[in-house]
Amino acid sequence: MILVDKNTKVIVQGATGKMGSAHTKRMIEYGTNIVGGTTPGKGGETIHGKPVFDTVLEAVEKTGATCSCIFVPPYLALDAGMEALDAGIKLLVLITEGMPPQDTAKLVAQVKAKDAKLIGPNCPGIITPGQSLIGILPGSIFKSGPVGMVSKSGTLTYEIALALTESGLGQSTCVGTGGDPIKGLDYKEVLSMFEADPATQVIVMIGEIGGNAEEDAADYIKANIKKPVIGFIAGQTAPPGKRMGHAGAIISGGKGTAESKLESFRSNGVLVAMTPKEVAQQAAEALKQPVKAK
Amino acid sequence: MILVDKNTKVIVQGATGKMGSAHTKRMIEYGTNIVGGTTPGKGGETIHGKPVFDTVLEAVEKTGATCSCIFVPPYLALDAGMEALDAGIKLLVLITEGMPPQDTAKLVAQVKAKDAKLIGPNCPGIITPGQSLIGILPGSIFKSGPVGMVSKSGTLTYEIALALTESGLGQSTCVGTGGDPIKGLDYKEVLSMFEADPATQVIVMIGEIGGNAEEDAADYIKANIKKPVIGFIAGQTAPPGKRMGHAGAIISGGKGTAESKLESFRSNGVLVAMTPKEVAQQAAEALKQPVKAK
Amino acid sequence: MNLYEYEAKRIFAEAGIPVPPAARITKPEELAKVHFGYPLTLKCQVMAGGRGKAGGIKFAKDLNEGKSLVKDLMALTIKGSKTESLLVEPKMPIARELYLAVTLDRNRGCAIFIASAEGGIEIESSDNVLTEPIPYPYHGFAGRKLAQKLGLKGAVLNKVADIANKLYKVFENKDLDLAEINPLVITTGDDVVALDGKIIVNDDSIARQKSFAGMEESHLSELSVRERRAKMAGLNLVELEGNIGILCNGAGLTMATMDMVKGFGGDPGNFLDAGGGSDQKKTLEALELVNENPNVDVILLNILGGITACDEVAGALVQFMKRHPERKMIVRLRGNNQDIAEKMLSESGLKLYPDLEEAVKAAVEAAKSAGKKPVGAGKS
Amino acid sequence: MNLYEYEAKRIFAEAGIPVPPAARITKPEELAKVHFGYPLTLKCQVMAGGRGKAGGIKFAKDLNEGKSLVKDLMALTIKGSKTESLLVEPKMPIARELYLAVTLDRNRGCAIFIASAEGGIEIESSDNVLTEPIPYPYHGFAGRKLAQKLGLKGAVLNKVADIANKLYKVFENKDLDLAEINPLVITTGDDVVALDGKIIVNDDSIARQKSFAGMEESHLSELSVRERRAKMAGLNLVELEGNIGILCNGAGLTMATMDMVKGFGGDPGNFLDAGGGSDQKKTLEALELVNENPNVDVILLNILGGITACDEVAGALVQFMKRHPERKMIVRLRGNNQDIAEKMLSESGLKLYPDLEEAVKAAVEAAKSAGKKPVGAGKS
Repeated sequence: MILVDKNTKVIVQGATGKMGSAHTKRMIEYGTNIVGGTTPGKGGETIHGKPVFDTVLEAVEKTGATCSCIFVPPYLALDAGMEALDAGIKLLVLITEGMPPQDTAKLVAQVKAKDAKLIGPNCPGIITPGQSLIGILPGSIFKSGPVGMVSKSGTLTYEIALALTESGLGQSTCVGTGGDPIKGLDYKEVLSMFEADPATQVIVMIGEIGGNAEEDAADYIKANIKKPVIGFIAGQTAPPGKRMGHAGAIISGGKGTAESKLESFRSNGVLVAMTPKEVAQQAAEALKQPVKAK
Repeated sequence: MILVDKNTKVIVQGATGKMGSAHTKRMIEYGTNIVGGTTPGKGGETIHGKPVFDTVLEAVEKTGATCSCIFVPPYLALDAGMEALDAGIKLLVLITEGMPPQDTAKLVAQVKAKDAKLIGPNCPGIITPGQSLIGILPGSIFKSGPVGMVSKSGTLTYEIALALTESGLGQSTCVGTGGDPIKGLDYKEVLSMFEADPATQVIVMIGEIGGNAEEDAADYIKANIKKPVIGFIAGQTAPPGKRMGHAGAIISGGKGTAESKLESFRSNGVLVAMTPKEVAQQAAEALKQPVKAK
Repeated sequence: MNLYEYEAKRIFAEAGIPVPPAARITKPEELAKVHFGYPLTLKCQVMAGGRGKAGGIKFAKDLNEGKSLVKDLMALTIKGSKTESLLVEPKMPIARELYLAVTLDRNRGCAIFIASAEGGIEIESSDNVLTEPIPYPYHGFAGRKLAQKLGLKGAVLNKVADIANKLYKVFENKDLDLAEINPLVITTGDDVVALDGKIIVNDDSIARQKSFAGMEESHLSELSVRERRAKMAGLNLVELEGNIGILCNGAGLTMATMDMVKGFGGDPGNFLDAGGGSDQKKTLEALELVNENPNVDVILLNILGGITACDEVAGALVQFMKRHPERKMIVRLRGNNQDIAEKMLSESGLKLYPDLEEAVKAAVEAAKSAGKKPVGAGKS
Repeated sequence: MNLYEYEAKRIFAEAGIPVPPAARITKPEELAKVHFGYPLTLKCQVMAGGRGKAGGIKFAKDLNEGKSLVKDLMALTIKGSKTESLLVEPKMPIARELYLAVTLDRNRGCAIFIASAEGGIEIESSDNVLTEPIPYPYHGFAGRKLAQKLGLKGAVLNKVADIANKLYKVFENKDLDLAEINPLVITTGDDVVALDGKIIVNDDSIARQKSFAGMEESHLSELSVRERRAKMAGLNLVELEGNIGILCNGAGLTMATMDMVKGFGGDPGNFLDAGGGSDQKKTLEALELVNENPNVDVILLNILGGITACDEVAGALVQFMKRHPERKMIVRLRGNNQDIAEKMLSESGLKLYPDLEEAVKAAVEAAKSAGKKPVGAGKS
């Protein structure tokens, strides 16, 4: 597994809001080590049996949390992220959708300066099945196993996880990096972690149209990743110039097409799957092969 | 000597302005290794035989400068300093008086982030006699020798340097750190450099009312400096609550008095002189003594 | 949100970026009131790009020619985008053209200048392009550095540096995705002027930008009526040519479902991502939007409930099927509260597909047998 | 530049910081127009601190008492500072008082919050003070963190956090040396209100702060007429009680010269730092300012020319001595262009002292022999 395990101490920023509260409950039920929440002005209350603090600093001092799952409105997300970093949080899981990208850019710069990690924004979060679920993923779909997943998408990740799980393949960790053009962790960083993770034997990388992160990742895989990687790209039928739901999912100026990404996968040794079931089939196949020597 | 010597490559930001031009000429005449100047829009011209560039980056790329002497109007000083840091300059000598202190605070933060050094603002600059004069000090007053000087003041530094020189004592390096409350290098940093500098045998520290940097430095000296230090404080007759010329020279709320500073000198083993001539006498005396063991 | 040229230039002018004197007109007779002296430039105000090549920019040597051009240009539609008005400006004595823009760079994760010593170009296809990361917090040296790298000198260097700094400030203060000046013109008198301007406002930031309040609805002109309605309802709809209407939750899953439809021989009629956590009301509105597309013969609903509760979706389905019992529906519904949803739908006779591939195949089959209507026909 | 309480609170209100409703009056009859309901608070608007202890704050239970208090308070002078007007506010139902300020910290080199859970205090002499470095760029969590460290809870925590954030923004946007709320009041209804406000504008930044344009001259009320004139001329003058007028270039040298005068038994009549690079005209103005102080018997001019050119000073001296041939002058002039200066002054008969100590001793001697006027007498 990477990034999170059953010992990861997690606080929830915005824990008493509607969404924050609902998912705090789910995370606790899943078994995530939720140690508290924050909502300014609600310090001293409890939420689903966990203490609520006024500030992240106070929460960190009193609980030893190292990870924060952030559910705050989009225009407050920058401040929430900055507060987490200031308080020493090292892993930020930022669920919020609709964060202004210039705010994200400012947060990303500070994340780098503080040597922390950011997942998101506009992401489903991260799960190490059976140990820790941080975010909004439906835990019941996942099970523990050898497949590491990294994806820009939420529900598509669930779909593919479901296909894997139903075909008997569990997951080491699944990371949803988010659908925004500006974001924290990208493919390459997650891939390198999976490469180093003994529990991960095969990697599934789920991309979509827009930008060139998949192409970049494919180059990186060829040079650095020995474990088999199965690639999937959504949006092969998307028309150019249209934003397909995710802020980042747009083909513009002829760039960011599915063809370009698939071609780059193929030419860099990434196995290509065209449906969620095919992902599971390829993963099963790859698990039977010996590890590539590079 | 510390910080600068005859090899230090210096550019002058604002080299074609009235003050910049006059002092560029003087510095060149003194023998300072001035390699060029900058004035946006005047790139390609020359000033006193040195090339003028549009940007610091260009100047650094073409001359290898590592130090910049900044003569720009107060409200442009922050931008000029940021430009120098961005271009890789490691020593900024910021002569400008009247820089808004909040601007200085922003510059100081970036200086730290870039691991650079800032002398000033509102300072006379730095001189390693016979090698390099960066700033507006009158070179003829100084001569090379064993006394390291650090001072908040300009003309008072000259007065004391004159007293030293006239009594036959030259200087290793003299640093005028500037009269503003927020500034770059402070006593402690300069003292530690003098301590490590083989050419410096005795240190003269010139302070004035306002703040508690002298008290801090005295504590630091007791703990860290083995070379003899002679302290001088200006403003023993200054009334409280009045700003005495320098933005930082003010006794407020009963703090920053000359008495407090002198007392702190005396109780931490700093020799106290009451006139410039006494500084020279004490320095001469100290040079005869063996180095303290601590 | 894309702004018209005249709006972008108004914002530039407020920020102190020099723009030509200009008048905005819609009728030939208004031209008489324009006092810049001829020749004049007349420019169609349209959202679409490639305006110059499409004949949307003309020069008038006198009032008579001008009036006739106003009439012609106002009638012009460029790439489906109607001319909203004309911007009239004096013709500039151009010595040189540059390109200057600020945008966010996905890979670097920060704002960048994009600049070129060649202006009036298609920046995507130019080789002579400079990209410069912009430091945050911003300082004015960034503009000078850019101007110097563009090879500029003297007064022009300082003017371009100043414009670059102001353009960045506009970009930051107004939460833009793009602030572009193309071309940025150096006149024969060494003035530097923004001759054309393009601004894209970041959609997620409009709500905190008071100066754009209320503009959004009038600036969605490239969207179909239904796409616009979807946007106002917080749904992501993109209409296509096929006859299988697609409704999913989540952008990636919606795209993947479209791709599978195509892969199994069908033709997607739309992309509709209902987003995460949509309730009954929103889902119903989404179903209606898909249903109203006259191309659509079959609706494929694919929900994998994470945040979205399947029972909310089922509630919408029950209502929708009451309203439109004739509509062919293929439904796959899994995840959160799936059991409740199944119970709710058990009386409707609707077959639920647990497997996505099976559902897609069924939708493609159903679409093929549905009237064999030719693809693309009947689009409103 | 210090602002009056009413000016500080106007700035706070513009920034969204809650302040009490208030009226500013100068005459008893204006009180009838104030409609807050009694009891009212009447506060002298003076620059000096310690206003409360000096009787500058009174409470009126009705209009009659109020009118008589207005008359009394308007006549009040506190530490030499005349009452400029009165600020009238309803008396607040105070549950608790806090202290909150933003200033620059010399040692840390950054902005800090200074706060205390006790308000209405002399912050310098309080033990219960929190200082918190402020991150740059600023984010709103800083205010929350501060409020939490103050031990606040619930709605009050959020209100104080919001006020702290706004106070910082005022501090930054207006280039202040100090933005202080003392006390910041929590009312019995859990409202949080800035009951008193103090703003010190940074003198070096006023020229770029348009909202303070033209205010400087009317806000130097603690200065003497000559100190004010010096400030307007770009000179630093502080008048003292002694009879030796001192004029130097550079703050440190001026202070050191004063100290030496005192050390050798004399009494400095002023601090006058002519700054670096003063020309003939500015130096002459400086000499005149020192000369006009009726305490002064002897003028000690000490110039060590670095930027300052000695010949410019000599030119001023020649003119000054023509105007005031009776004035006893002790002059020490060294450095840049010293030779030219000496030539210019050679015909005047003025003795030049190359050595500072000799010059100081001579000035002290001359002052002692000059009429033996008692120290402090005749000060205007």
